[in-house]
Amino acid sequence: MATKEKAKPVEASRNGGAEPLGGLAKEQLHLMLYQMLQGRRFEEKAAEAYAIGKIGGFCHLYIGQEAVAVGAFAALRPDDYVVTAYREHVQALVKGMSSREVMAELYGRRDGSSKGKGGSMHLYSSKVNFLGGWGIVGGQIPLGTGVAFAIKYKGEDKVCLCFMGEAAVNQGAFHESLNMAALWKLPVIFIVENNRFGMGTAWERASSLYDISQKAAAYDMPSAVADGMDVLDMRRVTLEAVDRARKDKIPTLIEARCHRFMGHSMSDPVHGVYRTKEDVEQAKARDPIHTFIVQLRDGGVLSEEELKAIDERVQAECEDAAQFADQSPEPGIEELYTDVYRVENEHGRLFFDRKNRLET
Amino acid sequence: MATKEKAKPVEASRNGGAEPLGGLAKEQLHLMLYQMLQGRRFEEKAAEAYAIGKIGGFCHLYIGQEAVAVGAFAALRPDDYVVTAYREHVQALVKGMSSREVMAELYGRRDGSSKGKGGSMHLYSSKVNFLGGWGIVGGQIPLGTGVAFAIKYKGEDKVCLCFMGEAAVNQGAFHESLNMAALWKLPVIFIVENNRFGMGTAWERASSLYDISQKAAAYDMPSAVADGMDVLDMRRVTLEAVDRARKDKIPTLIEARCHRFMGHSMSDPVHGVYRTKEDVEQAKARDPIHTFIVQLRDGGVLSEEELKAIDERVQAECEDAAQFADQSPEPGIEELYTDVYRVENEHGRLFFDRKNRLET
Amino acid sequence: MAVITYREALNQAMSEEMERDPNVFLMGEEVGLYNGAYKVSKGMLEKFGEMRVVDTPITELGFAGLGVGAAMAGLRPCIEFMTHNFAILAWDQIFNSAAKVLYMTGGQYNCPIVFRGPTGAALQLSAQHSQALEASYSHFPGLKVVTPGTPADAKGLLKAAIRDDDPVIVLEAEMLYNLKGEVPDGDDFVIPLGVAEIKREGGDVTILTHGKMIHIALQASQKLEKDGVQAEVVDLRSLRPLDLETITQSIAKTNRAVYLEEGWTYAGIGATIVATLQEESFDDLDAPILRVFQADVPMPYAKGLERAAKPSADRVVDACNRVLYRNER
Amino acid sequence: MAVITYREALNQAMSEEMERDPNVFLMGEEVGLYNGAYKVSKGMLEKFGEMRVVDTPITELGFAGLGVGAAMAGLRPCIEFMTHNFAILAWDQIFNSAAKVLYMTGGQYNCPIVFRGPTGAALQLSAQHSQALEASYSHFPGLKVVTPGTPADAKGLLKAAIRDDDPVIVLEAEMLYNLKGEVPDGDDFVIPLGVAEIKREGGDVTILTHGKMIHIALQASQKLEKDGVQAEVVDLRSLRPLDLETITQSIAKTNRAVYLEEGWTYAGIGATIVATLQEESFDDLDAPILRVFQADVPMPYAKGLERAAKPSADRVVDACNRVLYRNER
Ligand SMILES: Cc1ncc(C[n+]2csc(CCOP(=O)(O)OP(=O)(O)O)c2C)c(N)n1
Ligand SMILES: Cc1ncc(C[n+]2csc(CCOP(=O)(O)OP(=O)(O)O)c2C)c(N)n1
Ligand SMILES: [Mg+2]
Ligand SMILES: [Mg+2]
Repeated sequence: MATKEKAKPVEASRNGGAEPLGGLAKEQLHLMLYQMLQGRRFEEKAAEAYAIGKIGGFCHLYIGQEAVAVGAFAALRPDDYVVTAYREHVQALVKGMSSREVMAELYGRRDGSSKGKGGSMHLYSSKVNFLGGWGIVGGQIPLGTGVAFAIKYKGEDKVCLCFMGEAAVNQGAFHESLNMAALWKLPVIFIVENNRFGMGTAWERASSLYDISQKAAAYDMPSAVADGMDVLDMRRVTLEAVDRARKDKIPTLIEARCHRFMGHSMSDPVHGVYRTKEDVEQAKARDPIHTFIVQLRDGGVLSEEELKAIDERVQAECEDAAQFADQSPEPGIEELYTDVYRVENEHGRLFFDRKNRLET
Repeated sequence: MATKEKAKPVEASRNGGAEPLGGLAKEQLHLMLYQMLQGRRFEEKAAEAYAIGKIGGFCHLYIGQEAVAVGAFAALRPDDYVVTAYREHVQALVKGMSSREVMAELYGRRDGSSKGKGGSMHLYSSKVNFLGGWGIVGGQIPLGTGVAFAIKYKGEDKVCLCFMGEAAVNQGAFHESLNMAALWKLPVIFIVENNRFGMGTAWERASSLYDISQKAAAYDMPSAVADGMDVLDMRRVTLEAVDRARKDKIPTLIEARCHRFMGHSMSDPVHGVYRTKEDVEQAKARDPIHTFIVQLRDGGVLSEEELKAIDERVQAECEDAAQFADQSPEPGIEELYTDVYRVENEHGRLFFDRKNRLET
Repeated sequence: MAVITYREALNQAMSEEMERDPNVFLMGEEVGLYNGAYKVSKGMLEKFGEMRVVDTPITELGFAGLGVGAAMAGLRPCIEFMTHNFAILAWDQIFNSAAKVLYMTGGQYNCPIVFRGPTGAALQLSAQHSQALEASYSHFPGLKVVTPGTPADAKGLLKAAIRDDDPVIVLEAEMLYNLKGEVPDGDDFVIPLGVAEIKREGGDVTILTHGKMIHIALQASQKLEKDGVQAEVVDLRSLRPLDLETITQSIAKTNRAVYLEEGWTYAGIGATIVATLQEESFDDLDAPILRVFQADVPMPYAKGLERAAKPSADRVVDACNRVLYRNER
Repeated sequence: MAVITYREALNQAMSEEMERDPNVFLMGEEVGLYNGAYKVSKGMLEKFGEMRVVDTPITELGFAGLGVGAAMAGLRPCIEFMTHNFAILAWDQIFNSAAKVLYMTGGQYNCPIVFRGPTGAALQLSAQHSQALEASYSHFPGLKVVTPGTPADAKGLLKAAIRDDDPVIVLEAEMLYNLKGEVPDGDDFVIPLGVAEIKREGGDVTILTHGKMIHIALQASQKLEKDGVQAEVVDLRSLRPLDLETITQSIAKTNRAVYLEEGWTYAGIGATIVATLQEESFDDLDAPILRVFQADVPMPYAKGLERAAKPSADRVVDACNRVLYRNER
């Protein structure tokens, strides 16, 4: 079967597969809707906070891509691992990080998941195995491969989802990692979020081959294409790969076709020479949340009241997260020198620094 | 046609193609035989010199792979470029460097092609466009791609052959370079010399996919497999790629299947746990020089006298090269600080060094 | 003299050199259609076309090496790294190829290439995006390194770098791109490599620095002036070649010095200058040379922590006072 | 105490730690079936099997990053680079991932990993294969760096590195692998990081050095002794953490010092130590601290040129005489 998979990319059917609504129970479907809405509202809040300077640095929004994370994670067990890049707020939330600790991290406060030392691009949680948040394009690919190596080494049956944007596919790290993952049969699923743009560069201007899933053939690795705007399709395709990884320790490359509704980061334009207004509009017309709501309504598992309730819960939660973050204190100056080394050896000088820095 | 090429790797016919002896004139055939013998004898001499300490450092012999260079270069014009790795003595000679300047470089002498500063792994000649000799595995691949970029930029109709060992294929530089070459349509031919071993690691232990030529599909690039033990087949396959690059600026990936008769370098074992004695013997049974001699004899274009004459000429030339190298003086101590910078700017200190070094 | 931004100065330098020499081209991520991640190459694609203003895939090692190969084949590439933090992926090609080509070929092939882009910290970009890497580059012979801190220096030094026949690393800064300043007119305004500039004269203490830190040094000198201390601010501008003459002359005058740099000090630029000066100006020094630099930690994200981690004018003032043995602690 | 080679000492260190902790594994090129390019891991594949002694493709960036990910997931990787020259390809993962994980995660994930392999020049391997890269590593906070120069130090420091919960760079040398020396018995012979060792006592001048240069320093001290000069040889052993106490104590005694290192001096280790000492031992120094190091050029291939480019005992003797103001030039 793995061999069949290798032969040609799985053609993703454009619905949740054979069973209606992926054969999921109402509770799970509502949870997924909740997660998508939570991600959307959370980032809208973050955008507001960024606009008034409460959040600094780079801030990359996931708006439009929510179905990818929610669908993919619906195929995971809580103890599975996730490694990803810098567009990761929503992935962090869906993996189980609290909106409070994430928002506080964006604000750079003491109660943030990294005590305010990491910021928007560097979210992590050892509690939920979210090894998150990396800023060097492609840098997380070998890391995710290493997590899968550790899983196999320890004889566990966990898997690791390793996310990347399509532009990261051109990095040497992608090539080196996929070869090792296939050669050593590591339980890792590489999910390429193909939103067609790397900052201002369209994929066709950066790669000589459009179909990313076909690149798996160079490593004799199974691959699949998923509709990243359809949370059920995303879950179905990921589930096949996760099973293969968990049971047979076979890695998979998944291309999730999706759309970025915003600019690359808060400081980049949504459209311009590099992308037409129409393109953005067409993308927004396929809003994954709207699509899912319609699917649920048609399936008769979502009433107006239920939707309203979920949305209100999400709104309240994001409000609370923002207030919590705002009230959380800045990290103390003494934190500057903590977490540089886990062990400050008894002997010798570790910091080549003016001793009085903390005083001045 | 390029598209057809892309579809599936060209299956290399195991002879010189339709026409007998590749339709080559006797003179050219004799030149090719001369080049193969010259390479063989030159390296046998180098091995002797290494054994008695006249050559130092690392020394990687090409013995067994002569047909790859001779066949490939027979498809080139003198003004075409070649970029390669550290196993390059024979490639340097066939591209047109003199056995004297190459041997003198191996000896580390003033008359060496790099004045003795480069040594065995770093042979170059601006006279014959041999941009040769690089020691970081995979490092030459972006360089060869850049040479092809320059050719296209200047509107020339030259091509660049970029050689690498099969183990270099796993480096990120390979992936990044092939994508750019295909994306920008650069006149470069990547020739992978698959001698099955990277030092002591067999290819199947280092790559999840055995057929290297298939990796071209990941870049939508034409590819071909050549019998690297058959100089005529090597020429035929390279010629197709060179034409495509020269006329249509389309790059090609060629996998040249060949065998290493010696150990990785002079200081490595020919066989051992990593490679059986039988494997080496079987390889030697397919000696490319012997094979070619038989082809020429059967074709009725090589008499015993002619063979003897060529071999004597080669022997004499290698003798002369060794003597020349031996008599060439060591580079003067003042050479230490030359060629670090082409321009020593009028102002400021460029070398942070004790001024009296040359005295002590 | 026109008043333009540091960004415009770089754009002018590249555009003028590309008009002057058809072999000069610009390559990097987003340099074309997007007009540059920081808009440094604004309008250049339109002006010079796709062959000379080349948008690359995100593949730093690959296009840096491609540039070196192109340089060996006769072109003069100007390679932009979106930031030098990402160039670490390409360091093998810079240190093992570009810096060594001329030597390993015995002078047959030189490598006229420029690797440019911002370095150091901007605002709250955290650890992976805030590294000042000049020391890492300066360590390797075969490379030249410049760090323009003003629009005029940006234009003059980048033009010199592009005209130079060796690999030159040009270190810019996000925080400087909007900085305005007077820049001499004329295509032939070139600042030779290896010439420091005294950005402020003073006789009491010498503040040695480079790159965007010169502005911190100038702030510090103003604070010191209120205190009756006249600091001389020496902007090295070029780290390799290095204008030691100007430095030693200033120290012969002030007998006291402080080195201010943005990056870490272990194996840093300041350490090198200090070690060289204690050797070559030993008798001119009345006090040790103190160094001011980034906290020896990865750059934190939080505003307050980042501020504390960066070198500040107050710290420079404090260091100057200490080498002057004033208000000792 | 058994007399074993530096190579055997490293092998013992890894083998003992792998027996002690099932999460420790060795990964790198040729470490398994081929028994190591320099035979350091001889017999380990047989002993520990393919999961714990892993032969990699030639893909330094990839397996270095894989190691960091594995460390975050609870393993303790020992990554071998065939030489650190090739590790430059992996520096992004070492500087941007390993060195910053703990900080960026706010202490949630540490990175207990060792990156080891030979550095510096062997014999006539020329420019790309002869670089001493300790300064480049020491520059980055988050990393620890050790440079064992004897079999005992090799075993003791590598064991400490493997047991340490932070990333540690271990810099070995081809030229030392065959060196024999006494090594204390027992699995628990560990040399703590950050402790220098006085390899030879003397009261006239201090030779500060690290790694394989200690042997050049000892040669020099013998030549000086014939001349009636007693040199003290201080082997730093660990560059980060750095035992400044032992260094300053020696200088307080001799008032004169020379720093000997194998690599380049610009942004080098010696420069850092000198700058630190002129600050912290200013009044103890009767002369500038001179540095002896590699010629500031890429390493040439030719025998004579290479010899001239490397630091030599004669140059150390000369430097010592100069700080002692003897036979001035
Ligand atoms: C090695 C490296 N090069 C460049 C950058 C700057 N950069 C940050 S994100 C980005 C675009 C990445 O696009 P993609 O991988 O498609 O992910 P997306 O932003 O679309 O989610 C670039 C060029 C970087 N962070 N790292
Ligand atoms: C980046 C890098 N890693 C490791 C090495 C050490 N090394 C030199 S050659 C070699 C094997 C390369 O094999 P292959 O590419 O197949 O070429 P071949 O030697 O067979 O011609 C290795 C591992 C190196 N020189 N560069
Ligand atoms: Mg994208
Ligand atoms: Mg090979």
